[in-house]
Amino acid sequence: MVNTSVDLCGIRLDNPVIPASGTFGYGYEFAEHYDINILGTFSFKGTTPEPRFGNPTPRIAECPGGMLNAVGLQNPGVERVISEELPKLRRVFHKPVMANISGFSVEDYVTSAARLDKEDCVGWLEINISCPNVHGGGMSFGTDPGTAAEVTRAVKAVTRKPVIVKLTPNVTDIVSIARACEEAGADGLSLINTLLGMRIDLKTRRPLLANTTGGLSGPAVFPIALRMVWQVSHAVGIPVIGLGGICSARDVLEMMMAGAVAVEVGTANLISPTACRDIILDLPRVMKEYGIESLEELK
Amino acid sequence: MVNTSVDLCGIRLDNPVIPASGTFGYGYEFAEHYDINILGTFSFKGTTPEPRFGNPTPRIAECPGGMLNAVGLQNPGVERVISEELPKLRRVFHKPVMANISGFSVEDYVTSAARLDKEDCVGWLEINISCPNVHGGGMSFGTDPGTAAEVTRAVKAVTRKPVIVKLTPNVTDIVSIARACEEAGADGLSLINTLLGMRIDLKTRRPLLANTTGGLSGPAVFPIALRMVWQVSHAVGIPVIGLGGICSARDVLEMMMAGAVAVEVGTANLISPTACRDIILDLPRVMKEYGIESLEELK
Amino acid sequence: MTQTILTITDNRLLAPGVFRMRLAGLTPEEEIRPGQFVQLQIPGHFLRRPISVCDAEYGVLTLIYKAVGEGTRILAGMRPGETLDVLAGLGNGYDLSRAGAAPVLVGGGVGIPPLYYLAKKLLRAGVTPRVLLGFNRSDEIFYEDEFAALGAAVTVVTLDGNAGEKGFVTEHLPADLTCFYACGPLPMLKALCRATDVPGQLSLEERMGCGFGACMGCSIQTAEGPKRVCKEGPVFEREVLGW
Amino acid sequence: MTQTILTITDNRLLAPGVFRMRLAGLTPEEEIRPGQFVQLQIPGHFLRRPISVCDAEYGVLTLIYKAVGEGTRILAGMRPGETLDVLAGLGNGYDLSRAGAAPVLVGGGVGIPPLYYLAKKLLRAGVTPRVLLGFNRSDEIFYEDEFAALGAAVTVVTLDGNAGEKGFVTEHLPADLTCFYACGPLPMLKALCRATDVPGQLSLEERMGCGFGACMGCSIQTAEGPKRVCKEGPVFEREVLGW
Repeated sequence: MVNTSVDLCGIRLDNPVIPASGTFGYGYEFAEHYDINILGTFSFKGTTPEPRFGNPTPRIAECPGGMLNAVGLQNPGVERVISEELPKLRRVFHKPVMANISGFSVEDYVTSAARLDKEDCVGWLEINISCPNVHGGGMSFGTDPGTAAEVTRAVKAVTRKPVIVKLTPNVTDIVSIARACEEAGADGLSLINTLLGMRIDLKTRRPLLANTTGGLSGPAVFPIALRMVWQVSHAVGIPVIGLGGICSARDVLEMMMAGAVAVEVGTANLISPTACRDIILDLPRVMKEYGIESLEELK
Repeated sequence: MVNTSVDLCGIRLDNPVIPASGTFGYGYEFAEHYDINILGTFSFKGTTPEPRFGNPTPRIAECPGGMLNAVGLQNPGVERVISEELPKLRRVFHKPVMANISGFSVEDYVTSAARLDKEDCVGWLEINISCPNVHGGGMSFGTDPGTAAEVTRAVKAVTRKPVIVKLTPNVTDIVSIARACEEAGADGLSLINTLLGMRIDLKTRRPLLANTTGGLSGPAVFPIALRMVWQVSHAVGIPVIGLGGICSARDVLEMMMAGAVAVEVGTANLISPTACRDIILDLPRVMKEYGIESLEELK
Repeated sequence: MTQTILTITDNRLLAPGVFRMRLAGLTPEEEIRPGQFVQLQIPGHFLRRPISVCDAEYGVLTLIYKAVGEGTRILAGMRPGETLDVLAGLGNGYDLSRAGAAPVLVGGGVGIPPLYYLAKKLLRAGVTPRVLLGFNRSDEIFYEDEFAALGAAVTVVTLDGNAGEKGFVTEHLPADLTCFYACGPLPMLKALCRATDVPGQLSLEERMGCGFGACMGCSIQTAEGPKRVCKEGPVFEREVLGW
Repeated sequence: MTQTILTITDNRLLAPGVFRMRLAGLTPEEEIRPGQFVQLQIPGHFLRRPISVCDAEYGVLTLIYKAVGEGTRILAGMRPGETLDVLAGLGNGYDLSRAGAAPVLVGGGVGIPPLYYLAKKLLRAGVTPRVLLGFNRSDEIFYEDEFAALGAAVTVVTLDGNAGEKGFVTEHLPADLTCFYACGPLPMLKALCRATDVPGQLSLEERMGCGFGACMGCSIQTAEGPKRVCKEGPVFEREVLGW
């Protein structure tokens, strides 16, 4: 028997597989397909203080080996997340869940973090300072070490739960941002969010997305994600969650060999609703193939 | 009859298709397969003042929708390029060619530029400040507006040929680098060079490339390239050559709709030696399909 | 919703650019309602392609699609014996309980296919729908005979008037309709809502990511707040849309 | 070098993990020399896979490959009738003119295939080569009979000694050899150069990008400066390598 369990900021996961925020809703769509308690945990849809509809459609464009999205943080706002979504979530998922938080100001992050800190079912706060699809917030916090640290510090001040900061790859030096978050008290980092991309409709000669640009995800970005996880995990002392294009148990192992202690799986969930279950069920077989007894030996 | 010709810094090209540096050698391997005078032009292998072997092997790794390379600027040095390669090149290619120049110091760029400026067959100098596979040079010039401008100015001082600066996508703000190059006198820009990526061998648990990291190219990067070409061409007044994952005549049109006046085709040449010919022959048909009479109307 | 591998048994041209594909292998558990859609995984393409269900009985799925982009062109080139990975039973589908005595089904172009399965189910429930099929030109006509063979009263309307009635479908709505079920281009759907006040259900199109409610890629604003076309739709009551 | 579409006519297991594929459709212009390789475009994979040529006559290309990675596993699953996009006639190949009277062909494992085509061509030129085939274990043996059927003198050597001679191929080199042609794992090639002083040609392996000299992905340092394994190689005279 191989051992797939890992530690994430002091909480034990049965396995390192975590559906990424924005690709798994609040879990219950997927619970129709499999018992989602098989997951390590999952990160629910990004939360802002106020309800948001997000960007106009089209919000989605296909790319070779991936897709662009420009959803723009559609969510019902933190109060309704807590009053409506979390009770439904708790009915289908009985482990600690990861709450993903976004914002347009430091106060936005603090407001949602303080509210979600009170929820027993929330195990970790994942602070998204890397959404490329909103203006005047989101990614702009994650492209500068100073503002990244400021958000981190402010959130840490209002919660006792582990704070994981989600980083953008759209930067010259991701290591400097990672170090700034670590110094500001982050308990972990997750990377990478999507890469800013674009497609044009040859018929109209205009951008395919209403938002002009969107975030690229899928297998296409895997080598970039792997490189950044390698760089960051060698530079910081806090745990790193690796994500970006993971589709298979082999991809999970490769990302952990790069230094990740756990992984998030995003776009793969959209192509096959059982993607995470399939990866988890395949993981022991692939570990044996490569002579890995325990995932923690990959550290 | 559609019109595929375009202007590149005052030189007329029969069509906008330019094989990218490092994927086409000095042309004569490809001249065995087709008459390469069908090309708009091509950019020959990156040149440094001294001969370079480059990095140890493995230098190549496969990725979903693309590949990593870490060749590291292998070339025989500018003197042998001029004495041995250019005479062979001129036998098979009779149009102005683009000379690609790399270096580890401003002087390196100046040395090669001054030498290649004297060669009649050279139409443009493409200044590569974006090679991710060498240390202490290459990409480091292209990640800072100040150094990018410095190289541009120094090269402009020693040549009367148009200077095209090749930019790296591994930056937070490519527009600021592009503007700095324009202000320093660049006659054009080409983008994007490769994205820094990495793969790990699951058997050895070590990086697949001897150089650890390499540059990602291929269709996987196309949406990122397109976004950057859009951003840069809307921000500068000099012509932009678009490259990154172009594989088809449709990709050429999409890149030109994003603002490119011409395109470079790289990795596609490695998969099919006739890729550029096939794109050029298909271009009129696809232009008709989308009602495009002349490529210059896409400006 | 189920993920399944189906085998192509037929794939043929119905009209210029319009193909009909039949796939075998649906199991009885995979009950599919009229107005629902499937997501097909097309070889070499990353995102699935949503296609409305034209029929789904006896384990055979019938799809009618237009070969417009790279993905659907590949689909058009596939042959019997080849297989496709299919997410079936997506979306809400039409609500048959609101048909009344005299429902009219209004379809435009490649919006017509889901109405075939709907007509079949209505007839089986004892309601005979009238069917209005709109095309731009007479050479684009498909499935007129198939609707008639079901026992529905079919009127074809063409813009050029070279076949059937001339003009827009909205000009040929019967006066005594109790409700309408529609699928087609957005201008047709909106014109329909302007032309009559009876209850109506409209099937919408939107670029989708997943097709099953996870990614919020296809959200629209409605009178009842944001709705996902793939999950709360693709069929919406006209009041929900505020049309 | 030519780019061509070939049709699989056969694809079968020869030994654990080792497959032989035959492809039809080579035209007479596509003359292929022993020691050359092809680059196969495998469905769903970006880079081509280089595979040495085991035989290429009468328009039929024979390839023997080990299913080790994702790409070659897909290859192993392909069936007769399916087609592959092939770049054929890559690399320099062995130089037959330096064989002398008593050449020895030395192959290790999946390095053996190109020696079969070489043996055939040498025999046709009136030279009877001796052939040493090295394997780790007896169950890995393949193509012993095929070499014998050509009329070559074959010696099988296994590390475990359960078949043929026991030990390493280098321990079974004949004393009177005039030259050697080798293909196999790097340690075998280097041991061979230490074991004898006669002229030798060695076929090298390297991770490749294009396979035809464009990308410089497979360059090695030699006594004569940088060389591309795909273009100036894959076969090198031992002096060039300095071994």
